[in-house]
Amino acid sequence: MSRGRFEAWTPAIGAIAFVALWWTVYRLRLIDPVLLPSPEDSLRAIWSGFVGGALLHDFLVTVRRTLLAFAIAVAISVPLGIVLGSSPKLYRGCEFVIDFFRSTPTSALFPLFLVILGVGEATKIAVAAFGASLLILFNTAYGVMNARKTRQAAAKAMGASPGRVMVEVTLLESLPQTFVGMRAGVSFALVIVIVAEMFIGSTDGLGQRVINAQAVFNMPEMYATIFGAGVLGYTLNLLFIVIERNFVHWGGK
Amino acid sequence: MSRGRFEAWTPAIGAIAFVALWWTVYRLRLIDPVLLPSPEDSLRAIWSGFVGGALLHDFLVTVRRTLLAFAIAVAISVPLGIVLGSSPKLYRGCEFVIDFFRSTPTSALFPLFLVILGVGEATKIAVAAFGASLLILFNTAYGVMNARKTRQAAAKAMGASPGRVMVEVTLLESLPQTFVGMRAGVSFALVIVIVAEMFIGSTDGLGQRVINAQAVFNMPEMYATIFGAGVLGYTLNLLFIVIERNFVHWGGK
Amino acid sequence: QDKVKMGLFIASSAMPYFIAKERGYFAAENLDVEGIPIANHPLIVQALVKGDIDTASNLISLEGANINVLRPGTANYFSINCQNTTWRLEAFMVSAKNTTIKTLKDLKGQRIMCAPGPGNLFVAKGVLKKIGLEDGRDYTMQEQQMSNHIGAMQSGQFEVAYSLEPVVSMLEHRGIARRIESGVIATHLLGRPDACAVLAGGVMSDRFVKERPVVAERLARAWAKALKDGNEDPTARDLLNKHMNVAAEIAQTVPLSRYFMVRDLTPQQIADFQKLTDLAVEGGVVKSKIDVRTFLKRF
Amino acid sequence: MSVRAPAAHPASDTPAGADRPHITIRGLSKRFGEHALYTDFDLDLPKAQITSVFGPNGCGKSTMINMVAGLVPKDAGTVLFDGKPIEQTVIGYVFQNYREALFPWKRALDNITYPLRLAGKSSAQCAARAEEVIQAFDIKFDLHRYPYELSGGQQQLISIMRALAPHPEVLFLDEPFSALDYEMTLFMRDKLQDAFRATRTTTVLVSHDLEEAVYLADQILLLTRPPTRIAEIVPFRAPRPRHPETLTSEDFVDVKARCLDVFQREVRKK
Amino acid sequence: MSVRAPAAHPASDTPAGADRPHITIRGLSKRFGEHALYTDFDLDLPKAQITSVFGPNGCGKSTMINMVAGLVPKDAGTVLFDGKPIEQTVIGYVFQNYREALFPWKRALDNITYPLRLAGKSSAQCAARAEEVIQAFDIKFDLHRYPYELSGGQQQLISIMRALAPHPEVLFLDEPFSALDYEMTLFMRDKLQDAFRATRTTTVLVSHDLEEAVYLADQILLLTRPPTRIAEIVPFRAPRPRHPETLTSEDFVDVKARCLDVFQREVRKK
Ligand SMILES: Nc1ncnc2c1ncn2[C@@H]1O[C@H](COP(=O)(O)OP(=O)(O)OP(=O)(O)O)[C@@H](O)[C@H]1O
Ligand SMILES: Nc1ncnc2c1ncn2[C@@H]1O[C@H](COP(=O)(O)OP(=O)(O)OP(=O)(O)O)[C@@H](O)[C@H]1O
Ligand SMILES: [Mg+2]
Ligand SMILES: [Mg+2]
Repeated sequence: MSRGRFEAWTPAIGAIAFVALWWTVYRLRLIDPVLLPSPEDSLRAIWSGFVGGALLHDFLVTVRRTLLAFAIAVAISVPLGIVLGSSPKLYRGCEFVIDFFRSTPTSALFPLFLVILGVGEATKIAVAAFGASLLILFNTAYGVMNARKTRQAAAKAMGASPGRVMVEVTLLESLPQTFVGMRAGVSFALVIVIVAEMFIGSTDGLGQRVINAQAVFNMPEMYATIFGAGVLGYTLNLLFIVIERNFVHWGGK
Repeated sequence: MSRGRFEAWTPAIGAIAFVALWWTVYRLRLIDPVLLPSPEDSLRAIWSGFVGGALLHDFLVTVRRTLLAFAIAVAISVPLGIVLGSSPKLYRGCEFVIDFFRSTPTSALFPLFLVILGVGEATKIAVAAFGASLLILFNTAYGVMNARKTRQAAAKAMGASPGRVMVEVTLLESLPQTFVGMRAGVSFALVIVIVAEMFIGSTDGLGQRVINAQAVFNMPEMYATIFGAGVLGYTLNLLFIVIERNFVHWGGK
Repeated sequence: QDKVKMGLFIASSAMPYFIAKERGYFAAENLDVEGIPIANHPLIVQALVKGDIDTASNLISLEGANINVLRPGTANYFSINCQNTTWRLEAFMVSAKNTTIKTLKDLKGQRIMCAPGPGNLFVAKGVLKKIGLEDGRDYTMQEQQMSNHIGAMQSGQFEVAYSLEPVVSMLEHRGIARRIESGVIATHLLGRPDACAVLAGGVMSDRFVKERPVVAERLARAWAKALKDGNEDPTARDLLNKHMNVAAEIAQTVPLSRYFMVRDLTPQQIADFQKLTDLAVEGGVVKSKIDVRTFLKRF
Repeated sequence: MSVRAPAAHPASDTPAGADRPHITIRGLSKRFGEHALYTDFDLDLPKAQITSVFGPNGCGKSTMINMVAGLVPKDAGTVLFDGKPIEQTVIGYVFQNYREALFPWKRALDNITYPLRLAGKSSAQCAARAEEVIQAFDIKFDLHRYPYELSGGQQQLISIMRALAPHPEVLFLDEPFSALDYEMTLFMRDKLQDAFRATRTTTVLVSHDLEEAVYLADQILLLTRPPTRIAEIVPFRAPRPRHPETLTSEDFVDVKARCLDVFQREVRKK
Repeated sequence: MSVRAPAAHPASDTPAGADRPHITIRGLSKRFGEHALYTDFDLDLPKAQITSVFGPNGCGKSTMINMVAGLVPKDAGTVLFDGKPIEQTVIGYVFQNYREALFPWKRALDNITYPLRLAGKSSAQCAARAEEVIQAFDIKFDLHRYPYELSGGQQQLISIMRALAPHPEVLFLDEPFSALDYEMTLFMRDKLQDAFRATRTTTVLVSHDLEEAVYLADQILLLTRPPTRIAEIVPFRAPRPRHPETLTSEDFVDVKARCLDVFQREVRKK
């Protein structure tokens, strides 16, 4: 196997090791098999769920909600993060609200969101967008604050307007950190969408599926769904890894 | 008011604006007061809770759990993050597992944790430590990967062993990002502790208080507790802001 | 067709909604009822207050009483689910491996897992108190989410549980645990094994009843038909697994509560409801004393 | 091809508008902690001339031109360019730490055209101007690489080209040749002189190479150790274009000796 | 006080062990993308001598010493120090981008003593050695500041002092005086020579100042443009200590002219 090929496979190693560990725990009966089913059973449940179409549908619903929430979050919080990050004083002013909401469980805020937005689809997306926004905002702002100032000064010297400096320099300068924020954000959006599907109530989505499987004590199905959520999260992250690797080529240089 | 004094007050502005907004919404009856109590009522509930001691006790219990979970998370994931970040190939290998679990709602993993660790105190702390670890690990590793390599080369040239390079250079080089991770981590640990208190059998803690208040529809009490949690989260973050400001003086220079 | 939004708490007690929907009882009344699943009762209450939903199929009576104290008229019960030793929805369970515990009195010295929420805790503790066992002194009790009951029992983390259907049936069916006693609320708190312990029921908001009285009436008519099927027609159980998260293995045997339209309640049953509510007030889980008749709505 | 501006002053080899101040610095003050670097510092920089700034390490050369260019906040004082504030002035700036001033996300070529894009030039105009500058500086290495793929000297070259590309009104050069090789340094000095002759851009050059400082300058600004004051301003009026022979001219040797004298006196002072 | 090592070779002004190779480079290859920088490059660097490396920008000077010092991976080839690998050798290294090589979390003084701490020296020893170096270099500015609070030249000085502090066996200097002022450059040259005379540390000096390169060197390594080869190695055997007068000696002028000749021939080659 060539080295290049090997490198393409490294990401799979983690997944394989993870399933192997699961399988070992199962085989050694370290955990009662009623509580932790075998990976085979779970994978079979995934397979039949996807073929049957029910899991596929829930999966797609959750993907849609997550991406929507994430897109809203990015659109709001990357620009805001750059503005706040450029003015540490302003950021300190908002810090309370950001940290406050970052530190409050979203599930505890569901009542508030429901009050404001009602019980529809909007709430699930809004609450996920809100949660993800905070993370992205926080990371972007920090990326900007910790970015070296020379390049911004250079652009300023060349006569770039403050707006252009922000977009063309500050944004890019903070991009490695912003990517960290976006990856954290997309995972978080997914988590909240699922939690909302679990705790607000829903007729579809992976979260609803988890809670239903749990209610009827169908452990293979439950773990299959959780596994599906995890893989979805990893895939979304993978997207960013690929974009980042091709785009932020200068990180660490 | 001197400028220095004014600066010390900026963080409070956010808090004041937040409460003002709440109060306005309440005053204008934009939301039925049964669902959103007045800030006064909530603050009164906080006050009487603290004076009566019940809220204070729950508060301290949650603080204890959070700090314990956070300490465990830092102890595990900062070193691990540095090691993984130093070897991007290794990191790619583990990325699946990290992103997988970052993208799975912790509450969906409760059953698994309960099976492994039982229903005791340990589970709540472990599950929070686990969640916070992932965030800190992820941020630290990225901090290391995106850190410029010249200083590490310099230390290496001076004959520093790989271990010392990691501790004395790489760690410090990635510290601004690690701090971002730690702040994200401490908030997240708090969130999970509260969620665990809500959903894993608990007799105390802010989470249990929230859910009980909600069950009997005692909204002032519920929002008072959530507010307490948010303020706690902000305070923990504040600690880091202060440490960071005094310690990471070179950020952005 | 008139549109009605109905909050659903997905559990077997939401069965009338699914019966009415599937069997066309709503349609027959020219109603378009949209079922909105809401995962916990306080959120159902919120939605009622805000007007996001007009009605709910199965709101816990404790929540109902509480919100009616705070904001009279929010949740008007028009149907009631009764449970007792015949219609057995809750039970004290003991691990199948344990052979010594036979009656509630044997629970002395045990760690007990309890269905979540202050209401369940209050009931479980109240029952044991009647038996003569004191919390903290004779036993300890910890709430657990229902979804954890089977796991915690199976893995031996708890030997004893105060649990609710359908978990109770599942525990029995799988041979994980056996019943010590069921219908304890009726027997011990209300004093008669055949008392009507009201845990939940269908509600309508004041606004809905006032603004659309005719629609409300038609809804009640459809509902009454559904209740009848639920009480008498075993084939209705097919819906349990399909819509209400009841495992197929027990869907045909799991006990169900008995549904009554409020107009069909006997004075005794209303008195039972009042007594349970009063006890809840004493126990601190309902804010203040309230006459249940103020929120019972006959159609 | 020369680095000549399309629409510049007519080239002339006697300083046009000589000694008419272009940049006026008044009451400039700057402190770092307890150390006062500048206190109430006044300076006029003449239009259409090259002013070399010469002074010991840490005397505040970089800080001064940073403040003049509006990149570092002043504690007090005003700086005007022909009476206008910095915002209305097109400047070119070569940073002492040229490595951190290039944009690593842009290729070398795009770094050079960035100020042109800022000025709203079209792609074609940018490409044309870039080609002009590349020709003028006779660049042979691959400009499609990213800055971090270039050697130190190459990066510095890009930095200089970027500063010159938009035909600035004022040019600030902070040790612009420090990383260039022997040949390139000589070459760049002459190119800079050519550009200056063509455009008469007011230029401020910080250099530690006295020969270079004098060779290029119309006047040499000598600074003291901090707290920094003007030690002396030495004019050097040799006609342009100056050649390697200028280096041996009597005038040059005199001026250089005078500068060195003042510098050493100031540096060795207590 | 001198920068003399406590336990060094006896000072002698004729190269000790002259021409005995200390660093042997064999079959070194390095490419960046399609550009081959070095292919099968061999070089011996003699012990206890100063080798100046002189070559055009981008010819691979930094890359070479980085590879020799083990900081940049080689594509192929071996580098040995007295037969030992780099890991067993104490080296001092001054980076071309000195700004990014200092530790901003340590004060200037602690930056200087860092390699001593690495070698396991006590605080007292560190302080003593730091004092020695500070005295030797006659440093007057505040060493309790952080690197980012220092001017470019001051940072470079710290970088040099840090490299010299641990009495390295081999010293790599990549344009170490590029940011120093006129006086300081002259001063540092002499200090470097003093240190060398005292310790006979094998030294590799990259410099774009030919005068400096020759003045300090025992031999000058001239490199071609990439693909990089050795153009010539020119020895310069003037006795040490060398003085400003050395600069006018016939030998010096000859060697310098020879180097310039080779350099220009190479640079101008197609
Ligand atoms: N951020 C800062 N905090 C404290 N002191 C500073 C800071 N920046 C610069 N200084 C000090 O101000 C003085 C002037 O610095 P500056 O960089 O302007 O010097 P310079 O004349 O450009 O020197 P060089 O020739 O070495 O580049 C120096 O003594 C330096 O230590
Ligand atoms: N990471 C990289 N990717 C691609 N090319 C590179 C990279 N690093 C260096 N190069 C190229 O390798 C060549 C040698 O670079 P190096 O920095 O060693 O030159 P140098 O001799 O030190 O030049 P200078 O005198 O300007 O410092 C240059 O042409 C440069 O463009
Ligand atoms: Mg400077
Ligand atoms: Mg170099």
